[in-house]
Amino acid sequence: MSQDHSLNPETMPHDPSKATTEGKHKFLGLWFFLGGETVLFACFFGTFIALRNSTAGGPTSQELFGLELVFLMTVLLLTSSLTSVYAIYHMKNNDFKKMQLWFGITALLGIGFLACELYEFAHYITEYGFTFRSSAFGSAFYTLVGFHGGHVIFGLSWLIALMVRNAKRGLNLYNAPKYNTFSLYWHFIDVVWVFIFTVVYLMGAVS
Amino acid sequence: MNGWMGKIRAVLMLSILSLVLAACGKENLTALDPKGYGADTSMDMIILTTLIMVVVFLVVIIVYSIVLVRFRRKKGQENYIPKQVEGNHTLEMVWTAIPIVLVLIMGVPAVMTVFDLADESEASDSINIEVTGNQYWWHFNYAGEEVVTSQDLYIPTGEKVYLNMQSSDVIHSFWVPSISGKMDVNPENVNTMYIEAYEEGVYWGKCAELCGPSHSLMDFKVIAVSPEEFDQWIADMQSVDPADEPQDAVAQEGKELFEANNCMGCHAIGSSPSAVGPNLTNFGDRTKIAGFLEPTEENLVDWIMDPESIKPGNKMTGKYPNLSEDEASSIAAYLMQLKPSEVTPESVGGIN
Amino acid sequence: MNNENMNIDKINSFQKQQNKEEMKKQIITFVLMIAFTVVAFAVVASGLEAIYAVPLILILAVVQVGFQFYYFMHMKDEGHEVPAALIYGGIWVAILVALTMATIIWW
Amino acid sequence: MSIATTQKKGFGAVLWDYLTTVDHKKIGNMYIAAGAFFFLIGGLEALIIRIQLIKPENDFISAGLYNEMITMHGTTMIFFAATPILIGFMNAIMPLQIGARDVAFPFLNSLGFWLFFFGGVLLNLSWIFGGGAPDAGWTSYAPLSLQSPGHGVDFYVMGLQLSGAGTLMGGINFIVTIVTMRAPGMTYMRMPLFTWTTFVTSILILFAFPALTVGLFLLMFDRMFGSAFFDVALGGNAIIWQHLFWIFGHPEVYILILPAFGIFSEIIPAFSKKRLFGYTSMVFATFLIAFLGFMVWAHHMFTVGLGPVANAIFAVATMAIAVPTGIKIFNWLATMWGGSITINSAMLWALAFIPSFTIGGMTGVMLGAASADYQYHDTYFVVAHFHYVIVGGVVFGIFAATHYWYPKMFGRILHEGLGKLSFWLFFIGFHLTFFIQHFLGLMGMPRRYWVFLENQGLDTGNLISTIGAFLMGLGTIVVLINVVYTAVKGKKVSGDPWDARTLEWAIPSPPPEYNFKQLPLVRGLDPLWIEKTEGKGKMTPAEPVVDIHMPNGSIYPFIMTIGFFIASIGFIFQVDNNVWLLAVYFGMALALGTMVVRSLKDDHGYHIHKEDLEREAD
Ligand code: HEA
Ligand code: HEA
Ligand SMILES: [Cu+2]
Repeated sequence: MSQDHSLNPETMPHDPSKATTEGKHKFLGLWFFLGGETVLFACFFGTFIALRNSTAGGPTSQELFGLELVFLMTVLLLTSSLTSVYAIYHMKNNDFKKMQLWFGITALLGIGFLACELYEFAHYITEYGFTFRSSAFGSAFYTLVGFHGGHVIFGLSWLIALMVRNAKRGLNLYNAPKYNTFSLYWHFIDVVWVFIFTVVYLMGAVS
Repeated sequence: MNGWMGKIRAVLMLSILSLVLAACGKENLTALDPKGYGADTSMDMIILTTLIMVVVFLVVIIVYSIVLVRFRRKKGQENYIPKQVEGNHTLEMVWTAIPIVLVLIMGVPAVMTVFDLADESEASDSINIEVTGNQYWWHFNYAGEEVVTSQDLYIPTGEKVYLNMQSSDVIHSFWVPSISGKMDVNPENVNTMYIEAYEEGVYWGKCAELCGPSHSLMDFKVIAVSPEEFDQWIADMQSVDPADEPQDAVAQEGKELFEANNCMGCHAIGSSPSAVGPNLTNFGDRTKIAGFLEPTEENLVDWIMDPESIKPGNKMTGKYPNLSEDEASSIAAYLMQLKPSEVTPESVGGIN
Repeated sequence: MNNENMNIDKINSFQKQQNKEEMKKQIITFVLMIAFTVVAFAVVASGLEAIYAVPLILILAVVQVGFQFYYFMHMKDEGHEVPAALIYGGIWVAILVALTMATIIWW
Repeated sequence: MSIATTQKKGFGAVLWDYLTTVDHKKIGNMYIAAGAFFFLIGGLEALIIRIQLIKPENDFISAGLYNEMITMHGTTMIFFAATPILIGFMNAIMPLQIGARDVAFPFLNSLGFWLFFFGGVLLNLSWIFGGGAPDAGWTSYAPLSLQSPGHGVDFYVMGLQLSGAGTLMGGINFIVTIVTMRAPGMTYMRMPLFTWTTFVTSILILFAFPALTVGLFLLMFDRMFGSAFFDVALGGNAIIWQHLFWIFGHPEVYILILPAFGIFSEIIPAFSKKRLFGYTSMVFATFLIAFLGFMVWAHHMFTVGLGPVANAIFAVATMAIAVPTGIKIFNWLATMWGGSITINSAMLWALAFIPSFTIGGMTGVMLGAASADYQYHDTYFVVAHFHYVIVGGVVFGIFAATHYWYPKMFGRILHEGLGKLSFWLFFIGFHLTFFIQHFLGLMGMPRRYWVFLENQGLDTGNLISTIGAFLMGLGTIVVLINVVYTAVKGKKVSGDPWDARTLEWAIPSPPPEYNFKQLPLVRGLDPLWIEKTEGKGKMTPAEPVVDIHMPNGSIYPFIMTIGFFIASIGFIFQVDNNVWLLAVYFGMALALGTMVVRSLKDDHGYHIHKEDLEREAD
């Protein structure tokens, strides 16, 4: 049960993120939370699917969506998933500096993604007058994509807080699980995005 | 001694009898005494499932009673430890399998009746009525007939009448228990159901989906008349001319007031499809005022003077300038003489 | 509170080798994911008819997400049985929800 | 209640102790106490409803107020009385049953409690500040809920959002606890049934509450920010709300009943002196109910017009739930069969549950037959159904658990005589109130009716129903008297007053803050019973006496909740005046800031030292 004397061991265990009881709890807790998030996003997706043609005379998805930007955003987010895998790889090798570096890149890619999304929203609003209040489709679109964006913002703040807080302290058994749970969360954000680009943008562009 | 035993017995018999009678409820309202196809079909399912449930409950209660009688801890056995039984495969199979069978026995007819009641294949050559639910009244438009009415829905007996229902505001639900089960009236789509009444009569209808403060007052009636009378009624309704002047002087004044206060802005007389407020073409024949008040001029005056106190949250309140009591009673006199047809609720036995 | 004494050398080299192997798989995963994405976008850009395109891109998405879960998120590794069960539970409910919203709100 | 255990401290110290506690037992007590408080409020609302319906065309309360009353009654009872009281028992008992010293996330546990509590407070503040309480029914169907004037529905949205987040945290916490913190030897298939139902209930919470969260978000956006999800004019669709609500709502009813099933599965074996019959099938049935529970929600929507195919599928799926539930009923009967049954007040509630719930379940199956439901739907038949399952199942379960576990939680035993009196009052009142409602419904009385009309044959039934409700009220008051009396004068008891079977009875009553001095070694199902019949009569330790690691208490959960509470109020009123956005910003800053502080500050907890433990007697 007691961990604090093993907080700074001579050698790191094989997987520092799951070596402590707290670590195991965090790891499982986050996974289960993601199970709930699956349903949460499914409900937003469901709502979107039900309302995606309810444009009330406003712009339709075919008129709005351009695929280039979305492709760029996808690549940014997918790559950031890979870079966070790299970071965890270095965590397992107990190489704190490289881990921070790769997480840093992850954060930058995430910020890039967000910037694109903000640009996209601004574009729809100014060019097409397409807002949250235009139509049921507008409400559903901004809510679904916006909730995902909100998750990205939350993830970024979490990551940055972790990196700043631990920059001087290095890796230990107390913060390793935190990095690990973050990376799981970040992958999940990516998973959701895969469905967003498929269901919202690609399916919006075909039919 | 014997005397009061007898009295008790008599009282008991009487109260049981009255309970049995009361258990069915009011004849033209209860679902337990079906007078139409939908209610009949539902009743079949209700009886089937109830019978099965009674049997299941008896089984449970018999085992339960035996357990309670036989296996209570007895005096002098305080330290007795019964055999610790883990389970019994056969028994567990039995009480899994039997419910499955029972569920199937209920499930199959349930599915069949659901499809039966949703059957729309005869819709195109039947009477179709557009039903609009409003807070807190019902609008009926006989498709292709140029007949519009509200609150009292006239239908012919012995045939399916298709109702195409939509709401103008929030969700309502159309329910005439003794004729048919209910169907929601949604704002975003048209729901279709059919009703068929077996016998002539006046049947109570109720709104069954919470729709605001006066939800419980959104009553309406279905008036089932013979097919000939129905044709007669349609013809009578079609021949109404809203411009006709009433005979009576007070009513005539009422008509002027009715127009002067722009009541026509909301209420139509005749076949105009406008439905901001209830259509008043055959107001004088209505079973009730505002759906639930006795159809007297007094009640109508009260309604006109202060609808809010009668149906809280209704949309008539405040839509017209204050009227004096006299003006209101003139209007009432005008409205009460709007009796275009011989075919009325009274002609099929009246409302009881 | 320094990490000097968590010396890299002290991690045994077998473990490190394993991590490397693992990382290779991760990169393959990533390449596949990008490939799926490109295909999905290409399918749509090519103007394929909706009845073919929609199922296709949905399948691509599902496979890609499978990769994320099993490789990036290590759901294939041991110790992930309960998380996997609950994720599948969530996916099951998610499918029910999406299916409902796509079918019985049809007017 | 729990003051008794901390007598010596001053009031301020006790208050601080409870505000900062992360001890699952104290949190459990707080859940139960707060839930009981809301139960009284909900019950009072029920009595007002029944007074209004005592005679035809009564005008005891106005139409608008009546709708507020039913909405608040339903919402309060479901979200703020029944659910939290059950979560309270899970908190207080489940870790003891698996031989754990704590839950996995003590901090989150406390946060979850405060979020629930302030959610309930917020909801009830609508009476005063909302320009009227919410009035669109506990189901809050759009578009009625959009049209509802004042801020009532906004309070509903924010109150449920807060407490929903809290409940979700509780659920995750319990799942992790059960997966990782079982004592040595406590395999899954040795867990007591109450632990199993806690586990499955938590899974239901995890998958069901997000649907409510989303529904509430959509409603909030429509009401407060002008979106158009349910606005037909802009292409919105109000049926989406119904789906989301019931995708949550139906699992929610199993969230309520499964823990109650767990409670009865503990009490019936304990007082029959027999092990639970068919343990494996009981576990299996619990999972099956949960699984099927997610596939039947549209049975609340049979009359919506989803079409015959959907109605048929959902009808059959609904009826199928009778099978696993039946397995349970018969297993309980078989447990008692051949046993040696003691009837005391805890067992009385359990015994009364079986026929009462069976009636409710059977009317449920009758409702499941869609073509019959066209008649039942939205009538008093449905009201009768769900009060039979909820009161006859869940509330009876709560009363049973209170009598059964009170000695464990507070070290004193409830008074038997008062217990029996309250039982009979409540039991008779319950059947009087709700049995007759089946007939009222079939006789044409829709639910949510402010008045019923004269001469419709509904007078006698409603009068009887109202009389019954007052008997239930009396019963509840007797329970309260019993609790107060016991807290002051009740008989003190040992760790195992019932000669029971599971681990929680192996430790003193009330349990020390670390629960188990040494983690016990579990050798099978009903571990304590095994030791009593085949061992030395008490648990064998699985470890030597060692230092015990304990989490530190924390005021942060409370502060974070206050932050969210303030922000919620801001959201509600910013519609009227932008100044309220300040409250949103301030509240969020407070909450998020606390979150940041909490995550930046390391907190390693503390240790109870071995020497101190050894000094304490067993
Ligand atoms: C604890 C809460 C709880 C529980 C456990 C249940 C259990 C069930 N409920 Fe109930 N229900 C509610 C709470 C609950 N319900 C609430 C609150 C509402 C109304 C919400 C609102 O509109 O406000 C509602 C409404 C409701 C409806 C919608 C009615 C309508 O609005 O028109 C339906 C329809 O199918 C239904 C069905 C069922 C069924 C089939 C079960 C089954 O799980 C019951 C299973 C149990 C048994 C069947 C008994 C034991 C079994 C045997 C002895 C075996 C043999 C039996 C047979 C073969 C039949 N319920
Ligand atoms: C857990 C859930 C739960 C519980 C326990 C109850 C308990 C009771 N309910 Fe129920 N009820 C619902 C959930 C519940 N209800 C729901 C969800 C609805 C639907 C709402 C809607 O339509 O939206 C509903 C609706 C509902 C209606 C229908 C209203 C309508 O449709 O118009 C009625 C009418 O009789 C009713 C009555 C009762 C009664 C008499 C009790 C009794 O069992 C209550 C017994 C308790 C007491 C009587 C308390 C006694 C306490 C005191 C006397 C002390 C008071 C003092 C202080 C506050 C200090 N309820
Ligand atoms: Cu249900």
